[in-house]
Amino acid sequence: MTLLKLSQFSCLRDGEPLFEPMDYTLSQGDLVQVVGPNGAGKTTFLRSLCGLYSEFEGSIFWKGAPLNPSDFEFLQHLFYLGHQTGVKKTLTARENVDWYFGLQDGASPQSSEELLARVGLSGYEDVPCQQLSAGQMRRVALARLFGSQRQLWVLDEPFTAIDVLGVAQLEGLIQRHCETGGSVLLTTHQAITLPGVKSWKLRPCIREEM
Amino acid sequence: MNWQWLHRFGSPKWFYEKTGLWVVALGLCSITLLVVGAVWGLGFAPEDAKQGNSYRIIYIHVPAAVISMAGYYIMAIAGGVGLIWRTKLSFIVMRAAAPIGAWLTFAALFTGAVWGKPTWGTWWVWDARITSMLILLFLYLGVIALQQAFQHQDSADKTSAILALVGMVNVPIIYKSVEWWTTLHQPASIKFTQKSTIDPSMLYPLMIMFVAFYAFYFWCLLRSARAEILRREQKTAWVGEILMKGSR
Amino acid sequence: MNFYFSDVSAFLQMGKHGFYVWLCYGVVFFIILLLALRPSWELRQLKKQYVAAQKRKHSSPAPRVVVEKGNQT
Amino acid sequence: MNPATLDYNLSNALRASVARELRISTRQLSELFNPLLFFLVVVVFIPLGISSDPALLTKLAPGMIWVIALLATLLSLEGLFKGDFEDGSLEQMVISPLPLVWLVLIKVFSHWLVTGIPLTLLAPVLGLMLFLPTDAYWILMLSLFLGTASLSLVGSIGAALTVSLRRGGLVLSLIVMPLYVPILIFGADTVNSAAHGLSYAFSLAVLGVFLLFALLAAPFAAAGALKISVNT
Repeated sequence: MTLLKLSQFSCLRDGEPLFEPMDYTLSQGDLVQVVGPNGAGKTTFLRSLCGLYSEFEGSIFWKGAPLNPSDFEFLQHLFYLGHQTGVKKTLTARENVDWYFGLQDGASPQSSEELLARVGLSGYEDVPCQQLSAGQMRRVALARLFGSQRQLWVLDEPFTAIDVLGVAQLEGLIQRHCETGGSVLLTTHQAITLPGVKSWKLRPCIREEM
Repeated sequence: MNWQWLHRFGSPKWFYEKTGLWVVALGLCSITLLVVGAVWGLGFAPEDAKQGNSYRIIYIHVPAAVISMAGYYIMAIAGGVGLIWRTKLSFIVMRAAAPIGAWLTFAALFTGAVWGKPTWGTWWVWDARITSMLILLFLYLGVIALQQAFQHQDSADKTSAILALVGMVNVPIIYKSVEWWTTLHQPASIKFTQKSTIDPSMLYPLMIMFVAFYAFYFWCLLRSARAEILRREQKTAWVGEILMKGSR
Repeated sequence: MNFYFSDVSAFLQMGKHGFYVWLCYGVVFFIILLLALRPSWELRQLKKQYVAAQKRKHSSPAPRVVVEKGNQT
Repeated sequence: MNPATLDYNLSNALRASVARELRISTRQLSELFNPLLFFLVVVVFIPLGISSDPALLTKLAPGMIWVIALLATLLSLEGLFKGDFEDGSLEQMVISPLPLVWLVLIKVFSHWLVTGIPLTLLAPVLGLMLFLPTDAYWILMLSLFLGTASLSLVGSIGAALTVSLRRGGLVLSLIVMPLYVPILIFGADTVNSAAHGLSYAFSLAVLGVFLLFALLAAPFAAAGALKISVNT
């Protein structure tokens, strides 16, 4: 099944396209890496798919219908991990994870312990996040990914600040997600070793320098 | 519903091409009427029995005050249209309207204060209208400050439009509460204009000045909006042609 | 309709209120002038910038490359 | 995938959000105490700067307490959405299935709980220092109780509009202050009337109506502003 379809899509900044208009489709089970040089607008592109950036031209279709980014059904299928992960430093790891699933899935707090164990944070559940290292903070954010039931994962640089073992584990998770009918859109600076990675290229527009 | 016509109407190019003649007409009209109204009001209208010649300030004070108020609504509605239908032109109009409105509000405040000196013997009175005018000036300055604060044009437009709309909802509330406040704190004897009927010989120049100020307001708004269109669309070919004209 | 004042000096004095009336008219017409001139002034500024930018672009593409190379080292 | 995820439990989501906001507020106690301290220090300035004459202070007290409460609220507004904007939580809220208006309401409520309510509770002490007639204490507290809630609600619009600005504090005060005029007028008048033994019912009712109006309108404006502010 086709999840996302882009037609003649390009993000704008101050009315100017950031990259050349493109047509792509994302189906169930697809793993897509968004590639392009620095400044081509990879982050902006991912944000615009999530409804966090509204200046673009062309159209996006979600399951065949024009995408409305505040649509309840769409938001229930979307997982977004950005540069800023949304982990609150004054809260503990457990509180952060519980809040996330409460807000996003309407779930009551229950399985955060197991999720935190999977990212190697057992014993840190009740430590305020400001006492954790950058890598550990990142893991708190990734713990949500391990518990996510959502179909479309949009991950902006998910591999930053985690070690080799963590990368392998995350790659495994992404692969499993695709095998069970989910789809993943991601950007990364690292080479990913997963089979069947498709790539969407952003070709920057030649900008006239003033 | 089909909003295609609105987008054509909201296209900067269309607007720029259609308003060329209007600018000339409004300009001539406003300058003539301003001169006629001012000369009539200053030199030909008779003296007021109570206030003496100082009442002649009314011919610029009242039109400026009324237009600065109307200008806020024009600005806010333009912003609202921009937020709902995403027309480029409305934000351009909104951007152009803010400084014009702020300057006219300042003009109304200044003339009100100067008028107060011969009438009440003091430069500043916490009169309901003057106080509301001052708050209106703050509202304008807030919108301008927000427009200036953002690097990103789109954010500047949309946030200042929301602020202008919130302000628009608040303006009547502010006016009513300030009015109520002055009845509490001040003897009712101080009033700007008597309710008595004004002699036609005094009224005609006022009416001319009203029309003149409205014409002037829209003339300025059109010209600022046209300049803003050229600034924002300078990367398009048609604006490039206009800007290069006369320089080769 | 007649000129209300007897002569020019009476017109300028306006009883005792000449200062206030003329101050108001002076300031308001100054603001009007300012508002009227502002768009033209802005437009002139914009034209100047635009023409300068166009000249920079068209005059010599070759030196630009040199400059860019210079920046990279 | 799992169709069970489509049952979105709204009350769970609201509960999680309320719990989070309350936890964050109570863990940053400095943010609770700073506006209070400001409130107290400025009140000390009044006799020092004007006069310690009890008769004069009695006259000034209602308006002064209200003006300072307003400024104290204004000071605390900048942080309302700032932290969430900077660490990315705001993005997660915008793309969550829970409508943003609810989240704004919850955040404003917890803001009021840590600024408006403590100010209200502290007000009698300040009334004492400024020789406010004792009969007016309850009305002072009641008017601040209603008024500070309106201040937080209206202020949330300004906070949402300026959250993405690096130094938005000054612009925030500039755009919010004119909107506070009606609240100040009726709030101060309520206390004034009570201090003089006059009827304060009308002013208090207006404060209540204003609060109701702000409650219905402000969260929508703030939510719209937040959606624009995350657009970076």
